[in-house]
Amino acid sequence: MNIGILLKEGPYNHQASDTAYKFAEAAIAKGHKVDAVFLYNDGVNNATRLGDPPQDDRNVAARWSELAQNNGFKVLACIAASKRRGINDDVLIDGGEITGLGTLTDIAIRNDRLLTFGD
Amino acid sequence: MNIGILLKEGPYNHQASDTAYKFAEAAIAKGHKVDAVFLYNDGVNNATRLGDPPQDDRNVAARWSELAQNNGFKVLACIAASKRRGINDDVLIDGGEITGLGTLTDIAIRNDRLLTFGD
Amino acid sequence: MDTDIKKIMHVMRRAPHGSIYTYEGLEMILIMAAYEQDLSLVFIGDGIYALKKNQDTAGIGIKGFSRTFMALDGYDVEKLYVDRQSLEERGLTEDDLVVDVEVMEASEIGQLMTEQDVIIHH
Amino acid sequence: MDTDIKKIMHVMRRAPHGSIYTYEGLEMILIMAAYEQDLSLVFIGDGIYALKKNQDTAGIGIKGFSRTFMALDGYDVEKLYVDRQSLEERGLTEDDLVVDVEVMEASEIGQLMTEQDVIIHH
Amino acid sequence: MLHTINKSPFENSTLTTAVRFLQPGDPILFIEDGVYAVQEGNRFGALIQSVLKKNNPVYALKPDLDARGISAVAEGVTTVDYAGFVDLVEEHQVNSWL
Amino acid sequence: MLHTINKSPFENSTLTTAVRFLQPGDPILFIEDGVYAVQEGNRFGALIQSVLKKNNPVYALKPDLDARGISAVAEGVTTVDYAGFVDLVEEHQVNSWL
Repeated sequence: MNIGILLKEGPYNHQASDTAYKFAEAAIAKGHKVDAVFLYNDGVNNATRLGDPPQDDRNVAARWSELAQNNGFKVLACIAASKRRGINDDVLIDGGEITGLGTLTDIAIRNDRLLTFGD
Repeated sequence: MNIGILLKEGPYNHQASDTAYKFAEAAIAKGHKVDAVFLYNDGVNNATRLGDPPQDDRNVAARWSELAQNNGFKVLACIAASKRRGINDDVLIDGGEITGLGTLTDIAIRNDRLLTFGD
Repeated sequence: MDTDIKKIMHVMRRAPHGSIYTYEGLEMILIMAAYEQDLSLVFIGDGIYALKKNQDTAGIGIKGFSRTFMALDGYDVEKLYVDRQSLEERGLTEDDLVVDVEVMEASEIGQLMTEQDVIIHH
Repeated sequence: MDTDIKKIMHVMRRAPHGSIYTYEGLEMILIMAAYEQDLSLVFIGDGIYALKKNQDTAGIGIKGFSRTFMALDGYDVEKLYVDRQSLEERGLTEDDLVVDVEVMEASEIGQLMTEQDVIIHH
Repeated sequence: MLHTINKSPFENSTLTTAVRFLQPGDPILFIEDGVYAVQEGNRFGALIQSVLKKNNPVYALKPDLDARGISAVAEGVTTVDYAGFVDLVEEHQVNSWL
Repeated sequence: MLHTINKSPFENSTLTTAVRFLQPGDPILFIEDGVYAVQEGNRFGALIQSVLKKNNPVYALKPDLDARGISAVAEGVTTVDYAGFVDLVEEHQVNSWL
């Protein structure tokens, strides 16, 4: 099964990013393909590599970066939502990319599922 | 009257920052002193100068920066909340400063009012 | 090929201005409209307020967008459904809304939901 | 001087883990506790869930913090008030909570609120 | 003590919770999505009237009402602009229900 | 159609709204703060039973239950882990009520 993920909240403040990550991990473990994670609304804040959480906490952005690169998908941040919130190419995680909502439409069209996580 | 403001949500996604700004403007216009704006939770995202909203929209961070500098107060971002979310000195607006929760405590103690805006 | 056309439903659930979800949702819908999929918009709960007439956002300093819903017709987005109970609970009628909508029962909207390939809540 | 001591009330209103408000609220309280002000914590609505016993967050990958409430006593933060109706509506009793609290009526808590210099909702 | 409420009562419990804690004379100010509570003719009219009857003044922020297209508010509700919000804060300590 | 619900029913209208749109056979999965709906003995028990009676299976995400200290769930509710969440998504299109 091919899965797209739409993530609408930033890291830490809401559980959405954690749930999406755990779901993606489990789907990959069961042999499914995560096609892309698309970040929208405050979700674009998952794409900054400037986050520096306490050592004993998870690093949400780094975790997404690693999962994406290990499994051949991109973490895509909507350009309009990113510009509003100060996410740009200079701060982007590895495996991240800034793109348009047309890409989300393609993701919605070409996958078996599009799952939304948010607040 | 001396007023402290605690702002708990980031720009654009919630109205909190807009309401806090309009309130601060009105308080200043009536001769009150805004002592500080303290950013907490996702509120720290108000302190990045990387935001680049559409030309026909307000620039929330730039507006706070200007109001603070014109009226002798600081926009203070909690260091722990900022580190989690990737706000650091390199991206900070003019008039912004990263500080600890002790500063918020001082603000709560020394002002006539502490107003909270959030979600 | 018909099988390439996906049914995509956008569910508007939030009041305007207090949060950005409806506004950024509308931006998403306008882009998706160019892809010639089978789009529909459903307004449930406070989402209905996005369609309220006479919104004037000058005082809060936020750009208004209720009129953008009137432009959807030009993008061939014509399926706008409103949940009857949500409308009535808010003391509103179709006359209070900026665009023509189809007022439907929850059971009918629920049936439409089961026919979708993708549902996105805003 | 007594007049330099401010009454500061923290109102916990959110369930833990779904959002960070209660956790970051607790971080704020721990810092404020060092300033020898008159602090109180009130748990209303879903805020009560933060005190629920036997929380195990290993499965969601988020650090738990319910035990941190047990440390407040060591910081001389001893005023922990719980709204009776919120507790009962959730089918919980004091025995379900990780710390000793004072269960109060909303009218009593409302009276305390009027005596505060600062109230912060988390 | 001024209580501000910024959530729609149709989707969120904040208003019904907050009123349980109101003390006689405490004013309420509705802001942001909270202002939907005072739209004339909606199902929160009875709650608003009961609050008013207990001598709790009820205010709503006019710029937020205007932004949401609400021209008629429930009887007894006073509208204020941001300057009026500041006036209320001058008179009262503030309890912002988020 | 799998309906996921992530909000506490005590504070938010999402659950009571979503059930109005359920079609016969549609499963519900409670995640995040949504899982408070299925804690045994709370006031949403009757609503959960009425959903089950209409042949709508009810699931709750166990890691979210554990995180919140909920050990006993309402009768008829099935707990699943993230792999079980994936299984449900294999079987159904998804409607995530936010």
